[in-house]
Amino acid sequence: MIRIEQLSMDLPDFSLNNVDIHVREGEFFALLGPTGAGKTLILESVAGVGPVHSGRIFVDGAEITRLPPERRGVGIVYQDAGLFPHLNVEKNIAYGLRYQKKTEKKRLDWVKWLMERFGIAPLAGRSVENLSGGEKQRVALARALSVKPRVLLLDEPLSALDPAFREDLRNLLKELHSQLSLTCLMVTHDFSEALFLSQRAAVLNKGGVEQCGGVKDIFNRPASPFVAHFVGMKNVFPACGENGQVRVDCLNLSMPSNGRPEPKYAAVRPEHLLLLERKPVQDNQFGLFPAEIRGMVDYGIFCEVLLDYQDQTLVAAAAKSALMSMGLDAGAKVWVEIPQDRIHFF
Amino acid sequence: MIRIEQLSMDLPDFSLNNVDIHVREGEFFALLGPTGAGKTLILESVAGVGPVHSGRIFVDGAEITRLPPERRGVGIVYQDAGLFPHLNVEKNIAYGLRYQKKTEKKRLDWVKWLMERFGIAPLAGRSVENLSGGEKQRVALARALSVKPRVLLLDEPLSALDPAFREDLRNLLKELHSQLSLTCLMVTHDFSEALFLSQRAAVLNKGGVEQCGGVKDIFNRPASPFVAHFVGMKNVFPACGENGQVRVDCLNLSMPSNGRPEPKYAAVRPEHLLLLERKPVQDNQFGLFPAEIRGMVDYGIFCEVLLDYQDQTLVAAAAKSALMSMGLDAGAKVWVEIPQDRIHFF
Amino acid sequence: MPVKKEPFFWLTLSSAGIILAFILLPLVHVIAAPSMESLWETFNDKDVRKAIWLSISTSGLAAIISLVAGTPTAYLLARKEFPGKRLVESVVDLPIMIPHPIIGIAILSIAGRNHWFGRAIQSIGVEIMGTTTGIVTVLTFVGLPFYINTVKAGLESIPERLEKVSRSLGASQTQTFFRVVFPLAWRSMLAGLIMCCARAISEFGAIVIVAYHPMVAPVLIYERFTAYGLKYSQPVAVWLILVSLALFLGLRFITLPSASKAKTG
Amino acid sequence: MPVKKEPFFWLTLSSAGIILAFILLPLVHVIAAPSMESLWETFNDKDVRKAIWLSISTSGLAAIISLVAGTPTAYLLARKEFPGKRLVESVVDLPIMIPHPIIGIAILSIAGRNHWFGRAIQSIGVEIMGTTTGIVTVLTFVGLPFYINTVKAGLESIPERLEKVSRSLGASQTQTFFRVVFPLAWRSMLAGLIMCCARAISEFGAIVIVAYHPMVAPVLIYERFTAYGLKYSQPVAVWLILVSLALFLGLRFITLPSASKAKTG
Repeated sequence: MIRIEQLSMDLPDFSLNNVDIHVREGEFFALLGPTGAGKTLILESVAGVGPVHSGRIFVDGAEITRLPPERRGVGIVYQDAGLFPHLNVEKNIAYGLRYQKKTEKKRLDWVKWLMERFGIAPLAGRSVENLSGGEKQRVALARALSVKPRVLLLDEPLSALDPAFREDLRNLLKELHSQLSLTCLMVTHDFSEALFLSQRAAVLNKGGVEQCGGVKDIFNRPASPFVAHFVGMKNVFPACGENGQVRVDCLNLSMPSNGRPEPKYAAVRPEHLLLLERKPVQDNQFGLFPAEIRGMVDYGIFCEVLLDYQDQTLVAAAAKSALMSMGLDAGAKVWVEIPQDRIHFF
Repeated sequence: MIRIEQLSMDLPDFSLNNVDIHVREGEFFALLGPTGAGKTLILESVAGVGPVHSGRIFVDGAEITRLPPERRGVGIVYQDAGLFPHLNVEKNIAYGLRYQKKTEKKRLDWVKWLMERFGIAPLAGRSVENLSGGEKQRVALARALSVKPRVLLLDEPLSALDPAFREDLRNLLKELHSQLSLTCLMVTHDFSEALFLSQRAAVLNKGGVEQCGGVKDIFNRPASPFVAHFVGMKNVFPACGENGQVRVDCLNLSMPSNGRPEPKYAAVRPEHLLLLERKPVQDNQFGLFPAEIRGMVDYGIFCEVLLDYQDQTLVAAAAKSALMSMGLDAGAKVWVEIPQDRIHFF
Repeated sequence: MPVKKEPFFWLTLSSAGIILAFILLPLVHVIAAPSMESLWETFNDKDVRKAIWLSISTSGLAAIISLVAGTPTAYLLARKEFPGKRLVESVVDLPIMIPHPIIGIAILSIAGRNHWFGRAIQSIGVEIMGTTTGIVTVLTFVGLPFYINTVKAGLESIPERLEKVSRSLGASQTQTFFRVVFPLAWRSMLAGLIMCCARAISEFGAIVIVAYHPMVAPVLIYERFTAYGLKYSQPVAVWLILVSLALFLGLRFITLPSASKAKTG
Repeated sequence: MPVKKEPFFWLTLSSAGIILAFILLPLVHVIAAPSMESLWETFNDKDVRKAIWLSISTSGLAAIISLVAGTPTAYLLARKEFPGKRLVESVVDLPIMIPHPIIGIAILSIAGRNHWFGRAIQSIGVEIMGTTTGIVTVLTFVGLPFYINTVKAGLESIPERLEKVSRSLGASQTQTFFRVVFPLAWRSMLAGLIMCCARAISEFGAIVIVAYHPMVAPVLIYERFTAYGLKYSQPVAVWLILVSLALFLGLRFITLPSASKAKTG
């Protein structure tokens, strides 16, 4: 449906190099990456409102690279909603209908239907300035869909919302996508959003695509240290393999390779590291070693625990109440266990 | 050491009403409250750089309400550090020494000692513009302490920092306070900071003091629904007591009152609610009831789970991996257990 | 504020007082000096009314020309980045800094027969020296920078994103301008018109070179002053001040809401 | 940018081109018209040199007076909130909008013997009409708003928090001004001085009322123009334009770094 070929651009403080992305019809595709990875630029180049220095963009098989934005049939929803401040909710939604071949009555019915569908009918006459973040995004979504775009572009649609509203809108997006069989391209820096909403994804880093594929696949099997960190596998160590065994030397781990003969890295999620107050009785357990707590980073109810083992730093995550009941704090000695099946080699 | 008596002010969009606060010598006192509760205004009135409409302020027994700021002997560290951008690190720290009766040599030695103590000696000649957030706060602290103030005022000193730096600076503050036996008054909206650093605290709400006392006491025994929410006891229900029993009617709970005969509310922390996939075998257990998951709010590794039980909403917290392994999502039915000793009555 | 005031505070207060007095004293006096009778008499003076009307109409015309020619330029400067942009901005600011009689001389120089441009316009019957056309040209020259800078600032405060959304909804760039940009920028365009008008009405040095006749109000005031003295020029001045003040108050009124918005937002 | 250009784009571009030509064509011609010979001759003309020097010195003096009297006022307006603040700001802006000859008339009116102020200053030997003092007074009147507005904007960009920290470290308000505010604001104060100077040098209408003699450069140009015609006034204009341009470039140079900072920050 959307095919981006060799897209490049050179801006004063950023460059995008030969990005290839293919979004299939009816697919929800996520463009992932840290802030400043060029995600929004790709989105705007598809919409025709950003610069393109080389490369080609196709929608529905037709090249649109040089088409003006109003003839692309592409809807866009920005992080800050981008509502027209001088128009009320209803007029914002009806804005694009003037350019559609429809009777006045059909237009009004369609806007009404949209407002009902998005649960914003009671706000119809309200100024958009005083809406909550969640309401603003609903209006923006309804407005983008009002002109029945072939493709919906979403630029971090959930980032600016409070956690409670975020879940709401996330569910709405999921519903819309399956009900209307929309083709969506969403930009986000939050992997959990992509995991919830999209089927496939591409991870961008420094203006290039780092990994592309099924979103669950990326989550479970990151292909590079950058992607591993990005999906939350914060413990990444060099690894090597020989004689049907894979080894993580710095942790003194060794196990059967299971047909992955040449790994370069091993990675584990923080929440998969188990912290134990004392050494368990069965001594010959796999992946068990003593470590010292260097520090804790408080994330509210839960903490990330930074651990020193020999020259290595490990990151574990645990509920604060569990840590308190164990009486653990910086400087304490603990035992760390890494379950064998939680280690990902790549 | 610091005594604030009946402090009031009337600003166009905010007013502070008869605030009384007493900080003892050598104490670390936290002023807690949500954004816009008037915390910084109190701090600035002690420093003499904010408006005071009525009330009196004493330091060391002497009234300073009408004294110009430079004669109060009060140091202040702001959230954004507030370093002088035209001076380098060393000159920022030495700024106030000109007004101290010291020889040139003694001044230089003292600045050197401060920079060593705060681990910023290698930055001495650097421009303050390019420092990291943590380094900036260290410089700001060293500068505030350079003139040996009788009282150190801290305005959300940790809020603007990355989680990793935050812990660093928090430890430094704790060390400084005990080593130099400083009297500190800190403003923060984060209860965990207060819990870590301070002995006593006051919780502000809408320009008035809601609760004042030992910080652990406030944390464990909040005295009002506002404070309960503020310290993270997000489940607050009306309660009543009679005949040696206390009851939470909406949850059908009843237990011995233990000498707290007339409670108005009962509160439980989200992390103390236990989620079970099915009803446990022993049927007559206390505080066990079925609920439906209305939604989840994702905080990264962990989730807050919103539960519906009859007309009530409960908030539980659990690790995302645990929720996933139980296969729980919005709409699922679960059993909730509230351990009897986790309920706080007030 | 119970904290004791420093000498510094009193210094700022007294300097502000002196400046207010310095500005207001002469202006209030010039308004208050003429008797009602002489004001009325001046008002009935045909020459005065004609001059004030000429001032207003030529300034208004200059403002409208600035609107037409300046708005696209302001849009370009507010929206696009291009090499040499600062240079273009500098050139737009130039008329503010050039001494007023020189502006008149410069415009006369290229309108004369020894310049190709002068010959070109004269061949189609346009005369600059001593004509209303000349006055409007001069006033446009001095007022244009004020219009462009005001509108440019106004346009910069409208998020470009809104235009992008509008175009994705099917509106062309022109349609976007009239449905999104203009409704959000008309206030700053009006403020720009008034700024331009006010600057144009106050001009004297450039006009007196290009067109002593037909007489605009500042020239008339100057002539009355040189011919009959202070007393005879004051009543005319009062009327012109009132026109200027009306523009000034209109400007304050227009910019007030947006300024208070900027504060709370 | 491979997206096809709309007519709208070409409209903005051509309007910008027309405006640049409109501003530059007369100015370039007036500079290029006189021969080197006549320029040199004019430069050796004692009257011309005297007039230009008088323009520069009186404008400079007006700028310095603005610095002394205007800085505390700018500080007050940038830092304090008080009822009527907008009114004070309006009064400070007034001289920009008042027609130039009226400014001269207003200042003359209160400097005369039929006003208590005039009698007061005359009794201590200060004469406004036809003196350098009068010229400086007029130039201060027209230049002051530019100084105050520039410095006010500069001061507003300095966080008040820095002053609060300085005072908590033991510095008085005066010491804080010189150790914190001034080092951070001197660039905008310099820009304000230049703005004030440039505005003052360009003034003609108010000066010609208050003091035809001693002759400042714009008056001299005007006189040459009326007495001998366009050709004889142009060489003097070139020299004055060069002075204005020097100021203008100085201003751009000073504001350039801070502007580029504001962009990236």
